[in-house]
Amino acid sequence: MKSKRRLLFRTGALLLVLAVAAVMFVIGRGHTVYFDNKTMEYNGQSYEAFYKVVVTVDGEQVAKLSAHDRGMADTMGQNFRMTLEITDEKGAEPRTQSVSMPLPYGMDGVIVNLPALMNGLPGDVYMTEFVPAPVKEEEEEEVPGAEGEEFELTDV
Amino acid sequence: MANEHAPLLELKNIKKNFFGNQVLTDINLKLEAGEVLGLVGENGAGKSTLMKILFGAADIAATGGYSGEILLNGEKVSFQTPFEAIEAGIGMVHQEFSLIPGFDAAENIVLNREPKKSNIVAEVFGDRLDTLDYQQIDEIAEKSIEKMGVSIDKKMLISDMPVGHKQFTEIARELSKDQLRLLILDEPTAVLTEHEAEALLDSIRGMSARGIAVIFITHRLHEILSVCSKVAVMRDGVMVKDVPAKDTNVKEITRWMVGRSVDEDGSLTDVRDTDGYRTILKIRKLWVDMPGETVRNVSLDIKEGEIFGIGGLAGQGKLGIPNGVMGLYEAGGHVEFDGAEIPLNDPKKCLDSSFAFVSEDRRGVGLLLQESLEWNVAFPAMQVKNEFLKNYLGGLIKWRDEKAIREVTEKYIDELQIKCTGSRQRARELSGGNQQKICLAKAFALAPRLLFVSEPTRGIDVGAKALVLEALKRFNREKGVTVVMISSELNELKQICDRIAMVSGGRISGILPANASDEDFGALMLSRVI
Amino acid sequence: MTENTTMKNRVVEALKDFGLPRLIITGFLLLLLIMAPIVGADLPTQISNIINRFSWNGILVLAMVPMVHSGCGLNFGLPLGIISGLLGATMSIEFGFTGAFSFVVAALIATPFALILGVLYGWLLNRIKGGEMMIATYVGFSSVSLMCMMWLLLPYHSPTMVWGLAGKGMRTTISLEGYYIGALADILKIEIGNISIPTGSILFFALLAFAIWAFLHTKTGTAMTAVGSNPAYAKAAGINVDKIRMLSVVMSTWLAAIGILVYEQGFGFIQLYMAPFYMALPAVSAILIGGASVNKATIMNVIVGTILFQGIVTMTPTVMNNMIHMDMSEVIRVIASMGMILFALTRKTEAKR
Amino acid sequence: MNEKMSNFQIPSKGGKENRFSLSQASVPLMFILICALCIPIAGLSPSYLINEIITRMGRNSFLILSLLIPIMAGMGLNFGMTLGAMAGEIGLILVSDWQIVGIPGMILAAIVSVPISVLLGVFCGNILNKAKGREMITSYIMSFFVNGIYLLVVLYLMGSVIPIKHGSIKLPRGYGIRNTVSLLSMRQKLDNLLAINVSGIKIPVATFIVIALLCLFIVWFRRTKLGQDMRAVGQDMEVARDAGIDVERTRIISIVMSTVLAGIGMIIYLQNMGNIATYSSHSQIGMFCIAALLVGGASVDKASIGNVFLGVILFHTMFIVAPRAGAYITGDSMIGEYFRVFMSYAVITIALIMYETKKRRDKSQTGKELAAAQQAEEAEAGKEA
Repeated sequence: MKSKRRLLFRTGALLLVLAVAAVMFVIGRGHTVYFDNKTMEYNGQSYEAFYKVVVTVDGEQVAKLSAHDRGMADTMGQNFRMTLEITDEKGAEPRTQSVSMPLPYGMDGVIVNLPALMNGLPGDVYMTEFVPAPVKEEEEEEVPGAEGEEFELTDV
Repeated sequence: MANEHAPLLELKNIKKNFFGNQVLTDINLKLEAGEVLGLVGENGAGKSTLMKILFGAADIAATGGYSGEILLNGEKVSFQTPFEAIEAGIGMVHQEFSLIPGFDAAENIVLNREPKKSNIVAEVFGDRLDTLDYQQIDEIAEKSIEKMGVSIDKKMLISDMPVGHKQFTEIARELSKDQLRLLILDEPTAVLTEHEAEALLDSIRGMSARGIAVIFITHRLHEILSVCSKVAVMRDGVMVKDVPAKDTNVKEITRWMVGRSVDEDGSLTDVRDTDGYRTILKIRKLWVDMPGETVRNVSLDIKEGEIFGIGGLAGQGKLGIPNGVMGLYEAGGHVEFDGAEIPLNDPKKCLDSSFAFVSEDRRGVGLLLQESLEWNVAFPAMQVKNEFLKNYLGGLIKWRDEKAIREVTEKYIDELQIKCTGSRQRARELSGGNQQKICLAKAFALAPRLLFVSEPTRGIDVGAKALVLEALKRFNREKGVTVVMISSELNELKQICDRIAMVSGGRISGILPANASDEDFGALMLSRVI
Repeated sequence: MTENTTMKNRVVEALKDFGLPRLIITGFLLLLLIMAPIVGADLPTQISNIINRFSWNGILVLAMVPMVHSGCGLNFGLPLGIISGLLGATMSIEFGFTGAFSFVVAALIATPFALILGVLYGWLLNRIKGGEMMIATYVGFSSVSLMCMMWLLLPYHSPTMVWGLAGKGMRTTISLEGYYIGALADILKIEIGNISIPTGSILFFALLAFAIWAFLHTKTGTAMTAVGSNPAYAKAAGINVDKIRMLSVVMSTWLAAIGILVYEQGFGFIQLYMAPFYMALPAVSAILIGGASVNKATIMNVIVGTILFQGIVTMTPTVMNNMIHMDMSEVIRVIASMGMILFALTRKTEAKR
Repeated sequence: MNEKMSNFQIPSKGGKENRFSLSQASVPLMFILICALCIPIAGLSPSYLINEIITRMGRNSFLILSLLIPIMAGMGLNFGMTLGAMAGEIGLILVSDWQIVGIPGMILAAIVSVPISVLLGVFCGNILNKAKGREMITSYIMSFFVNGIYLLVVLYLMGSVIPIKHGSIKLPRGYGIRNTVSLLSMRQKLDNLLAINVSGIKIPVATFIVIALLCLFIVWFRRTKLGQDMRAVGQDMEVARDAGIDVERTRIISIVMSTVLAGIGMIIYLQNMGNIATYSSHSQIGMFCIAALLVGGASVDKASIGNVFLGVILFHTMFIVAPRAGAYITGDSMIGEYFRVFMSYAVITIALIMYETKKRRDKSQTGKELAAAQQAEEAEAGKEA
């Protein structure tokens, strides 16, 4: 009886931990979002880059983009919300608009094409994966001895 | 509770043998609830073995168990571990304390039986994370202490306690076990002051009034007579007497304890009257700080060429004398050998003045267990007498002379009939008896003028015993070496000694010729027991 | 019991004493030796490497023997001796001695340091019987880190040793070019193809090894073994246990001092500052691999152990690289040597404390 | 067994008491002196100094606290806490490859590290049970041994067997982890959580809350059955065994707990540092933590939460000011660097020596008392005669 109860509690605790882990996976997932203010061609139609866009992510301004610029922001979680302050032509009144979009779990870096986004094109169009250019590095990092032969004075 | 009429405890012809030699034969014993039994006997009479069997000590099972029956309230029981015995309501207070020094009395009383409060963490990680219920702990301690009837501070740390209170804490721990029906006290008064001992006797009376049976082991016979309803005397593994306390007396009990059974008589041989001999060793006002064997103010004269025996009960200090003289334990006083003062606390000096010592602690002090027999035999002689060495560069280099060493070792191997595969065998591979012989060989190789032999027959089989004693005697007779033999077995002392001193309470209580009567020796043995 | 049964017992016991880790390590080395030619590593070079490294490290491992014999356990305090060696080396250069002779001077200067430090160290270990190994370790560490300051502060001036710009403070590594590089190794050096045998160093090792072996056969040496085997017995036999232990510690320390000098003359550099820090561990594991235990060690253990250990150190990188293109030598060395020490520490040893 | 008792005896007599507590206090006093000397020489602004100390308290306290439980169980200073540190690092490496960031990342890393810690702890505990009386040197060698295994995993298995995606973590050769792994994504995330700023001094409240919780846990744990058993085992194994306590198991549990806590502690430590030095972060950590604890007045067989905090403050004050002071005195900054390393080792050495000598003194003490008693006894006996 008691052992049964004990077992119940243990499995409960274990599940709880696993659940927490799972939640962490979701809410903790970090992405780097790049916003392109670039002209986009989509089936024959072209979406012009804006004159100037100011991107604000939760309260702080992360980028000020004139045409053909790219800005970036690090985010946590599955949903990305930003406020855009768009100026279409020189001297025109900037219009403010806040957008939020779900980020694909698989992508570490996400490129968002703002013109495409603003013109309500489907997600898979304005959103593309950012693939870092493979940097060629020759120097093979040498690895210290386990007994710390070269004893560096670590700070603690 | 099988039936109400059966006695609380009944032993039916209990037998036990360790590796072939019988240590208990046909022990029968009845004990009613609330009865107090006084159990007496010399060391090695089998008291402790019997109690171990009763208490389910591990080494009994390890050495092939016992035969016979133990009945508890008429039910047959056989305990494999002490915990089973405790379950069945038997409690035992051992001579050496088993208390946690940094815990207070209360914590020790409930040690590993602490009352607990459960909590959520424990539900996941198990009972051991229950929190302790300190209030209940105090209550339990409180109860058991007043049950005992001797007041001790339950909040005092063990390490701060006088030794007596430690003893009482242990007793209180036993009393705190509700199922307790039979309490075994192994020489509980040994560490107590007069007045503490009195208190303990009272609490024993209290227990028996409460219906708890007590088995009370002690050497203080008057205590037995004052508190026990019944006295059982053991000797050489036999229950020789089992009588109501009221119709016996100290003298009688003493006789029963030491009186030797007929078959061993006639072992008494040529006892020499050594009064004429000249004194070679003078010991004056010797005190020795040997834990458990303290010696107080001992003065002795050893005659040249005699075999001098020192007897007495364990813990009375007889072992302290040789260990002190040889400088193995801190000592004070004066020792004079052949007219020359011997400084104490300096083994080298003793050896240089051609003493030799065969220690009672064979494996600890007596032998190099991992080394060859050759080394064991030759080492002291090599170091002390510079024997078995080849000198080069005018003695600048002292080289080990393996050949000489082998010769001497082999000489002793056949002289003492040591069973081994050869002089190169490791000492630890030999049997106890043969190890003892190696110790003797080691001492003989020193060609001493005075030889201390401490407990030479402890834990070795009968055959080896005889050989060892014989060897000692021959050594004494042929080489004219003075031998001082310390032993807790009066019989073997009487077999080879000329004079025997009895040590009691750290002092010499008297010296008698070896052919004096057992009663006299017994009286001396117990005269000032602490 | 009859002869052959006991013989069987002996064999069984011997195998038990030998121990699984040791079997594995020996087996591993044999495997390497077999693999070497197959995977196309040049065996002669390998062997001459092993021989050379043996000649560098042999004496440092030998330094373990006296303290193990006297029951002081494995000498994790080796750096203490090494430091006295370094003092000797640096001073000999500072005083302007050059060539092979500077080696002799270094040894001469190192000796008094070794003796003094050894006595202090021994006095300490006698006060803490039972806890030797841990404290030895930390005595070594503190002395090394103390010396780190000293190397900066001591008034050395020899341009070959101090930093060029500052003109003071020792360099971390000092080349022995022009000093005693190969002082021993080049004596009677044998060169066959790509095998080179540093006869001198090996002879020197043999000399010291013989000295120790001989010492252990003298009266005092016997006493030392007895003290290690059972102090109580030794005391009862009139031995001054503390004095013997002290002697053993001094011997170990001195051997360490000489050992590092020999190491340097082979290696070609003096390494200061943190270099001596972990030098004890390879020596310890080497002698253990050789078959020693915490309180028993023979010259044979030293020789076998050093060869096995250095064998693994030198062979694994090349052979491994050629087999699977991964250099796991570091990892293997650490796991093997540390595993060996762990194993030794967990063995029951009689007559301790 | 009596002897064993006396080893752990808490001295009763007044005189002894004083000497005992004095020897306990001597190390902290020495350090207070050193700091008092160095602080003015170093000439650091108080606000900077205090800031540093606060940061380091947040960074190290949790790690040091993990040492308390084995001491309670009489297993001495757990040099094997490095094992936990490695487990923590592995957790962090994996998590940062999975791109889980911020506090969720830390929590996940902790969850990952725990099973590894438990495994290592059980292994270590079992070995230590085989080496009773030599726990410290064994756990110390153990840390090296496991470090070897850690190398094997991190340097060869990660990337080849254990999937590692990101090139920023992996070595260019395609397997193995780089010398440093950046934790920018969770750098000081915990410290900054509800951090408050008191006149230029930043106080990482959240971190301190976590540490406080651990302290509470330890206090609570002392009052549990397991805690009681550990104290019993720590003071006298034989007695505990006679009383029916499973000594071996209890000892193993204490090591496991210590290892797990060390793992979590390492994660807190590294989130403050902001990057992992894959092959050296853990190598020194054990030594520094133990030194700090001892500086706080703990001994090999006795340590309290108070010792931890006093230790952190004193030790790290020394650590901060030593280099500057050294540089000022000798004109060479390295002196101070070496000086503080030397102090760390010296402190441990002294503590170990004091512990061993105390054992022996207690023994000889009892001997002397006995002898004296007998002398008096003997004297009066002399009068009688």
